[in-house]
Amino acid sequence: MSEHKIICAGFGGQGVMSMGRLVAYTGMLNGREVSWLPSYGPEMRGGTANCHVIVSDHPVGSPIIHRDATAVIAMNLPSMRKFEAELVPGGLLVINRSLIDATPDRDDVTVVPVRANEIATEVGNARAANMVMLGAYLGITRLFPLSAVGEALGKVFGPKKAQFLPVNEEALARGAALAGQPVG
Amino acid sequence: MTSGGRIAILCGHYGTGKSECSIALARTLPAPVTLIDLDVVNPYFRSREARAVLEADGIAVIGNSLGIDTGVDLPAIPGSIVPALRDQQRRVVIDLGGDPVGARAIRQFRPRIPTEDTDLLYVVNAFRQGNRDSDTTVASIREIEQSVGLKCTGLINNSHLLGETTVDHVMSGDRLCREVFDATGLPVVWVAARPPVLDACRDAALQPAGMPLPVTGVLRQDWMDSRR
Amino acid sequence: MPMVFEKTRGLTDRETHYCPGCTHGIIHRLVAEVLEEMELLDATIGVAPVGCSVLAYDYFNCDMHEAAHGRAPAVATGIKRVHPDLTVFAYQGDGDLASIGTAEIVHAAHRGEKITVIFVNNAIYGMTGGQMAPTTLIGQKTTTSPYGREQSHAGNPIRISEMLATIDGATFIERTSVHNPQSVRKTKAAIREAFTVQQKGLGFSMVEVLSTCPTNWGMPPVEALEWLEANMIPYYPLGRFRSPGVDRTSAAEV
Amino acid sequence: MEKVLMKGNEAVGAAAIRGGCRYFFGYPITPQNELPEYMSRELPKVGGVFLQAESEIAAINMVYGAAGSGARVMTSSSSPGIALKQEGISYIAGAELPCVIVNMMRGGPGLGGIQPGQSDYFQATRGGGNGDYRHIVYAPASVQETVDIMTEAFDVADQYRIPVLVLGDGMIGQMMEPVEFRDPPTRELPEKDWITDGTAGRRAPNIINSLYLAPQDLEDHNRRLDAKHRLITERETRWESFRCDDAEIVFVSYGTASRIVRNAVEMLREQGVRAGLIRPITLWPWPQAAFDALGPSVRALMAVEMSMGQMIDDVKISAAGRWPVGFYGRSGGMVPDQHAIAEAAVAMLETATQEVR
Repeated sequence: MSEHKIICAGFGGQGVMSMGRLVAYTGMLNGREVSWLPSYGPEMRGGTANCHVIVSDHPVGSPIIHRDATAVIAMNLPSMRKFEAELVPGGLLVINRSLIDATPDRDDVTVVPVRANEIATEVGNARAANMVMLGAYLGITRLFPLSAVGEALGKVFGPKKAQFLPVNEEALARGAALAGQPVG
Repeated sequence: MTSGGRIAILCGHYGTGKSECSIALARTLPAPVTLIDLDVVNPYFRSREARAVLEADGIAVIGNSLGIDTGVDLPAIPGSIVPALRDQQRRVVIDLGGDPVGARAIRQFRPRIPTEDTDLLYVVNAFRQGNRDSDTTVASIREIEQSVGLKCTGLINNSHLLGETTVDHVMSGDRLCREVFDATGLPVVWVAARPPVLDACRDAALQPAGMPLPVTGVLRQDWMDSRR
Repeated sequence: MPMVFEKTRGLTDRETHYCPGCTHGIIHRLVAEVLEEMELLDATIGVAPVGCSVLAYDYFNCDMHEAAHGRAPAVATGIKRVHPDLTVFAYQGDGDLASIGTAEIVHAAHRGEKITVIFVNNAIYGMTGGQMAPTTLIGQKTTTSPYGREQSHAGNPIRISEMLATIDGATFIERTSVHNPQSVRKTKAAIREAFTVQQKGLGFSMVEVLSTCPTNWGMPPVEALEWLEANMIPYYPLGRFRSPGVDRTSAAEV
Repeated sequence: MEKVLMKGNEAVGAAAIRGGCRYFFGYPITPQNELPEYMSRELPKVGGVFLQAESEIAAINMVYGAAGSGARVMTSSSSPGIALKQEGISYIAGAELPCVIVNMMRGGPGLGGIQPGQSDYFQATRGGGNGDYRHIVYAPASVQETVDIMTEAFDVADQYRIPVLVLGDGMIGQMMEPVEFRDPPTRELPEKDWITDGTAGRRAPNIINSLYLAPQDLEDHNRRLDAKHRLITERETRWESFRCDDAEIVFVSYGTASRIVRNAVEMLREQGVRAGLIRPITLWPWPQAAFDALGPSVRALMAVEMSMGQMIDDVKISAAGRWPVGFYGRSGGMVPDQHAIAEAAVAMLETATQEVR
């Protein structure tokens, strides 16, 4: 049974919610069962945000991820500290090296550091760091082909933001390309 | 004479037993009799609830203008009160709401009430807080007199503890009523109690002041008398 | 010979339950007559309150809703939004409108809800047995102000028309009385004006009618009318507070 | 129809409009704000009316007025707001008006918190309003099920002239899942000849009312309502039994909690413990039949709720002493964990075994 349980976390404004929605949307468009559950309330308003995304071959049971995340995508340090404990042994911890200097406490998971902010700036949109992170995650897990994500991107962002599509697609690709590189 | 007025208005604190006394009095007086329930304060234990029993005895009952005796807390005082007050052949018993403010409902009919032919009877229950001694009872009488706009003409000793009432309770009330008489000159016109208690008074050769008024307890007796 | 009195089609044949001398009957008739004369009766929905006029739904000869205590303006809002082309009125007493339902009346006015409210102010709770109302006068004795209303304890009586007149959405606000034939005629004119404002879609309209309660005031009907004139009118001045194009916050004689 | 990914609260709005809802009266409260926001945006497009009331009390009374006037109307709120609506709900039930009410539950009592909860079970099924009334309570467990129920809810309300409560929680309201909008089964709906829409001089006035002056009339009215409630129980009770056939322990859980329990069932099955789940979809009417259908393999029941234990009362009534009834619950916005649920179940089975020995 293939089930991906992903926690996306970071500051408000880093695009963690839309990153999660993009994964869920892509999953749905590709015939998978999905759920997307945001944090809401003061936590969200106070600056940090996270969402739980499940992509499965079977109907999703609980939409909540509790100590069984297959991946955590952490955009900042508080997010890594808070959510690394949710990973299963052997899980994937994608961290934004641009903002996270520290090393994780977990030594039983695969850590993928990504200089997401720098790469995003290089592709021409500093706000695309989330897409770089997602690209890295997809490059490793091969959950979906990048083309499928690109298709979903159009739907999530809508025609109004069509001009950002190429930048986002490039950010995704740059992130995915990192997957072939050595970890550390 | 205090018992001779064509119109008898019963007043007093709520819970003293005005409604039961009004019903008992309506059944004691010579026909034709109309019982007017002017209690706009208490939603339960209104004399109008005894309509069926009273009408079977040939007593006319005026409750509210809706013709419904329970389930309504509207004052809904009917205009038919006026002709009843005017009918010279008819005895009228008026059951007033408790306390001075409740008694106020009759004020609107004050011009229709002939003072010389009307008794305002104050019901005393020595076991209610408002009648705990002579001073409070007299004060309560004065308040109600002011509210109704009539002078009190007599007392009804209705001292009781529902089903637990004994001759001792009646006699406690009698002592209180005599003190009130000393203070005000108001005579005890009726002594009201359930027939067995009145009989026990007679058998013990006790003579509480007032004419005996047998109260049978017709209001919601199903559950009121469960302990008897 | 001209007909001097004819029963209006605006009322049903049901005999009202009101006490002798109660002015609810007069006010019912005025509302009904206006609706009939304006040919609105068949396209009107009324809302009855909780209070002595709780049974108003049996007396008005049009579609009616019974509302919870104080909620008539909200219920009327729901109705009016569904039937914007029909005439919707609420009939409320002082406990209902000026106490428990202040939020509902203020916001119906504030939204400029196109409804007409007939507000009957008799300075006492009639239904529940003569308790103090927010409009009970200073010194007035009720079952819950047995020593007379005291300002330091219960505040001053609330003047609803003056308060609502400060709200922009309240297009028409007038206070009238029914203590003599002349004031009854003025009340009818005000009710007609209020319904006209609604007909024209100009906004919220309310007529506050000073009224008597012989039973709970404890006085004969004629004396009650005199009491109203002598005690209520000085505190609750009659007049028009707002009308289309005019906004004032003090009474003006009409 | 194509699947779309929707947040629960928005999906409720979309389904309501699809179900014929044209009037919405509400007041903001977290975690259901996306619903009124959606309605304020979408209702005007279909000729409907969204109105933000001054309070929850006013909102439910606007619903009362609109429902009596023949509209398909709804309101929504979250726990403390629903508490305020109870007065109006009682009046609506008393006057037999159709409407739909959504409660996206949060933690309580009092102001509580904004995280998901299921502690309004008593409020929903017993009613905080006065009187002998009932209303239908649906407790969907997914966004798709919420959508299906919402689309049908207005028909159900019209069919029986009764308020319908859709009981979700913050989780259902906030989560996104793929949904498909489908037409509900066709129901035969009675003509609305009782509404107030002006007599037009053609009929006697209609009166919307819940006041009965004579006690006998009120008792008769209550007997009629009771007969209607029995009919609804007979026809509209819904539940799901999951892997109950050979189960030794059967969980009872609804809404969000039931999804976690379903995971626990799978987990226990992998460990060789035969677990099952009864998931009431209607909390009122309550699925007594689901319990009566349990086989001899069952040794214990366990209620799992996001509360300190409310639904468990109904589980015990349904068990009627046939099985011991255990409980696992989290409260205050804490969400149960499938591992802890499974552990509690194993512990309970051990106790039950010892008692048998």
